[in-house]
Amino acid sequence: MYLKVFGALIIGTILTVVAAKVDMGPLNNVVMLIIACTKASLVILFFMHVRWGTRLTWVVSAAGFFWLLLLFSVIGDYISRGWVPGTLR
Amino acid sequence: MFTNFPFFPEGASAQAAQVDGIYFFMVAVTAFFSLLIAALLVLFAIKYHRQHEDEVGVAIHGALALELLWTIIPFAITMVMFVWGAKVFFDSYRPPAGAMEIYIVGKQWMWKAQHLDGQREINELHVPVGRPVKLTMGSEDVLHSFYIPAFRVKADVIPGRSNVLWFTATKPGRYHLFCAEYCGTKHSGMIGWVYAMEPSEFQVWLGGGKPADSPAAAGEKLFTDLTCITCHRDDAQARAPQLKGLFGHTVHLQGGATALADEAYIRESIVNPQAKIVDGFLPIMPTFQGMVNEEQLLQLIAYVRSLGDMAAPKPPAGAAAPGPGKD
Amino acid sequence: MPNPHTEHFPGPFHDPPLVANLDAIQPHEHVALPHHPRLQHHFDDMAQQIEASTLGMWVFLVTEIMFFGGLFAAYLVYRHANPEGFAEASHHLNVTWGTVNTIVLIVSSLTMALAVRSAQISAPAKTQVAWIGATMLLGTTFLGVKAIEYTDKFTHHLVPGPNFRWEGKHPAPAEIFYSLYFCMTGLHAIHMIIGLGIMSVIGVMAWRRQFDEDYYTPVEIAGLYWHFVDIVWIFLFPLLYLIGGHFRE
Amino acid sequence: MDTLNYLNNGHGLKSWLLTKDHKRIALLYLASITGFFVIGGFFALLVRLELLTPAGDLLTSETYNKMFTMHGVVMVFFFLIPSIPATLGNFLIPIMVGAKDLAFPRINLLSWYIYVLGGIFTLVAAMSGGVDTGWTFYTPYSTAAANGHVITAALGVFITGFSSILTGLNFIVTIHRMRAPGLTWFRLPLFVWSHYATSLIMILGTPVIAITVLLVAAERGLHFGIFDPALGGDPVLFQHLFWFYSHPAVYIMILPAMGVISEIVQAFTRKNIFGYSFVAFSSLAIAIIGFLVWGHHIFVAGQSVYAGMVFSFLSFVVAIPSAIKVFNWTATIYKGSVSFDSPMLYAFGFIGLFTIGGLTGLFLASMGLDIHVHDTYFVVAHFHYIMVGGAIMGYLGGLHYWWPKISGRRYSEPWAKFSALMIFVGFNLTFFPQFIAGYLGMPRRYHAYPPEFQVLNVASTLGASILAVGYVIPLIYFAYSLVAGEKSVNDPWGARGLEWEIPSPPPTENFTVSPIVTGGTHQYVYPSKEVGVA
Repeated sequence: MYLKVFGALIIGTILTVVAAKVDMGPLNNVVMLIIACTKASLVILFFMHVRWGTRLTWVVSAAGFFWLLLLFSVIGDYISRGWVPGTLR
Repeated sequence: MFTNFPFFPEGASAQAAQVDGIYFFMVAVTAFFSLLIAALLVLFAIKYHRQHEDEVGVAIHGALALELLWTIIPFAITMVMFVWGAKVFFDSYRPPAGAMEIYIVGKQWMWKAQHLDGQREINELHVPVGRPVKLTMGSEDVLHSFYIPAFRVKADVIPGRSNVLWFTATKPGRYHLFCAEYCGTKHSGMIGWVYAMEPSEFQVWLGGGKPADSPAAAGEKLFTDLTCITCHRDDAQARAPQLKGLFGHTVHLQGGATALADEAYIRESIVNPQAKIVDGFLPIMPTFQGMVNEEQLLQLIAYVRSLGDMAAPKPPAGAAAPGPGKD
Repeated sequence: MPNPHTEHFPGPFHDPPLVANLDAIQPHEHVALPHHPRLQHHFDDMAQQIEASTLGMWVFLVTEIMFFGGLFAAYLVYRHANPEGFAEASHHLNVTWGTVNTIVLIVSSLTMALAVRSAQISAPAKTQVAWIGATMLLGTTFLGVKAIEYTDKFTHHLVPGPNFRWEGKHPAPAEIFYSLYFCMTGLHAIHMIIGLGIMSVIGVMAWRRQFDEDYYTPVEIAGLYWHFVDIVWIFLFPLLYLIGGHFRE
Repeated sequence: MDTLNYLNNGHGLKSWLLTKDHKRIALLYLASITGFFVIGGFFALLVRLELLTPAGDLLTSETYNKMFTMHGVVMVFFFLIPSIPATLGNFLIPIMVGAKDLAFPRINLLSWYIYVLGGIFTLVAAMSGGVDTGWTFYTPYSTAAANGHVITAALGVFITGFSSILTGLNFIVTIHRMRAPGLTWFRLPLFVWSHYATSLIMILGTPVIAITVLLVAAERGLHFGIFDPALGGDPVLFQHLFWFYSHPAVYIMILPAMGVISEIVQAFTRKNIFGYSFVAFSSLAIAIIGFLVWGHHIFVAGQSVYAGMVFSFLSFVVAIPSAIKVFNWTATIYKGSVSFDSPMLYAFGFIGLFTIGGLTGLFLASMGLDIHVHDTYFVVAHFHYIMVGGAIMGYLGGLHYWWPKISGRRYSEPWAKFSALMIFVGFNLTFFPQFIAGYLGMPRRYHAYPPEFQVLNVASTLGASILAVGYVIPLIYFAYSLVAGEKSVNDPWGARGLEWEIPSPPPTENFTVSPIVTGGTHQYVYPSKEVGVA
């Protein structure tokens, strides 16, 4: 079990390095992040035993990443700057 | 010394009435609910005052309908406040076309203003009544905030970028100008006066004194001194985009994107020229970050702006194609 | 002396009782009950203690997510503002070292997981210590590589501040990039060092045969921490080393 | 001889400094935050004295700036944030959930030491010349221009943040895993619910400010460039990250106070709360939505208009659960058996002042109006209504309510009533004029101001003096009660709750065996149908 997960993680690492050398336009970032998230999920589910954890552990670990997204919503300000002409903001 | 102190600020701009309108509404709501709660507390406290040491209250566990009522009603009231407030905010930050332009630079601890005709003033600002005035503001050091209470307008002045504020003064007079964002030791000394004048008086004031170069003229001089002109030329040998007729138009960038040539775009093109490369040109322009101060930057922007109204001569192939104007 | 629990307010309303065993909870001669030697006195049983410790570690990891999150948010904002500058700056990082370090950390996560497993199945102390030692060795290797990379940045004037030199087209975004690079990897390295400290304590405990199938909470929660640090790197590696298309080289 | 309790179970300094008993740690916190309250109050006093006259004549402008900075830093990070959670929460949560201690007693002690260490850093910064950044540490002023020991102060805030994180972590685990048999979630006292919500903010928000002030220190000390506008860095990003914590931090201050008020209102009306689940869930709603409103601090700071609108909308939404609480407390008093013991006076004061504080918050959430009142004394008045009129009222109310349990002694009730009245009067005289000054346009953090604002400022300073006396009186009678107060019975108020079932002061282990809980708190039953309230 652990060895299989380990194999997947190594393959993910190699894939991500290879993918970085292929020009896919904006898709590069998407692929990179998908691989990184998959690897992180594998570690969390298997190495960190969340797969077998209580419901509370699921909720706590999910809440952490959810709040991270809330923090990242700060980007909304930067994307929407300049939408109102003439105001520079 | 305790004579003649106000309890309500003078309102001397078109925005003032708008802001005061929300204010009165909110004061009314606040007063109503505060008094309601206070009255209920007093009433209940007296009416149900404990009579015997071993007395207990009536076990009431709740009433869903009532609780929903006092969830929904406040929600409805706050949504009125939200929409109203957002509307006023939106209006008071979107400058109307044809507003009179003034450039403002904040630095520790003074306000510098320059009119388009070249008049400069420090810690004072003369404006005509009845005409929209648009301030384009930058900071040379830290955050400041340009605040005229009587006009109910305020905007932070941020180093590294321009910010815009506009108002229409409605009543002649002398009004406080404050720095509202804490900026260091003499923060409370970064104050001044705004003089709202009748248009005729304003013209007289504008004509008085010895005007310096207008911001655009100063910018043109800088444009030559900094040798910008060697690349940004009008002829076919230009190695950089044509600036005539640029401002307010859409620019086609390398990679297919477009950008609107506004103050922010011009500023970025000066301090970080590599950020957006105009289609058909090489990324050869050096940065002028640190070589021009905030005031000079605003002058350069004013110059490029003044070129915006000129008809662009035949652009070199691939250079900024004229797009629809924003005004 | 009156019995303390009768000293209540003399109201008539203490009915129904809030507590079914009111007499039993009051202070009296303490009777020690037989329990696991590792059970702390304020827990009812081992299950409660283990659940509390694991939950505590998870909650701590959530704070760690937010701690790194501030940096990732700054990264997001600045990369959004300067995609070209970040790509240019990133190209000065050594992808080979980055890849090596990623693999080193993944292997260390495997050995960590096996260390926890060996405690869970009451493997001999020697086996447990071996896995813990391997994990620590890999962690040290990671830090060693990091030290090589940092030295390289120092010699090439890539440390932000007055001595920062950048020959490329985007000096300002590059300086922001390297500020973030040092903050993010530096913070990560500090976490690695703390992790090594924790692991050495765990190693000593394992050596003293303190872990078996009934009690392995410390090695379990140390593992959670170690894996978390690994996860941070899983994101740092592509975000710092691999952006902006290495195909252009 | 007294029965053995947590106070006399072990003597000497070591038995306190190395204690793992949550009740003793609560007292360690109580002593240290009282110290910081006095220090922060001293800074406030100097600020108010300077503002007595329009000219900047008492202090130099730099000293004045340092005074309001240190007042803010000390009061926010070293008094208000730990106030109720670290003292009353620490003392009561294990008892209220029927446990012998918090889940991690050693971490609890560690959090106090971390708090003290952070406090030492801050005091060193204060004594070796102070800091003049304002408690908000806004860049680029703090990184490039500020006077004084910004890095030391920032590290003080950074360090003390971990104390807050560890306290929150301990509470969450305790509430999840240490509840006594039969104590279901919906039997928990509302005090516990509000602390659960507070703890969520502590663990999710605090790390963000920790890393943010660390970046400020790195930028100032090592010349890193994260927020530096010369490099294209954005000072507004600092404000985003800062307020991502510091707005929810306001809820760290007010939620526990709301929990205290819920307990007091029930105890002193001898009546269960009106709408338990609305009040309980409103705490969670405040904690969660409260994370999404930070942008209302930067409407005029250069944030995009659309981002501002979203934040404005959510800021109005977060007002609703607070409104629910106020209505539900009021409804609880209806047909209660209302007594006017001093804790209840604080509760009345809290409800009234929090109502005003909360409603004036709507003024600031409204984007159009915020243009005018942002960074004026209106803001100062508003947040002091929440923090002083709300959080400190709740803190003092809770201290009066549980003092017999904590100390095992009664304090002087007439003095307590008198000081509650003084605090209420002094508070309103101090801060109500600031609403008017703010709408007139007086900017905050002004060392000198135009003369037309003087009358309002004189009223404020006068009120502050009354307030100061009001705060000193409880210090005296609480101290006096420790030596000469009448002994308290287990349940001096006739309130219902686990904490009132055990002796005052409680034994070290709280409960000899886990209590088997059969009902919720504050369930009061008529002895017979005939006797009732009017």
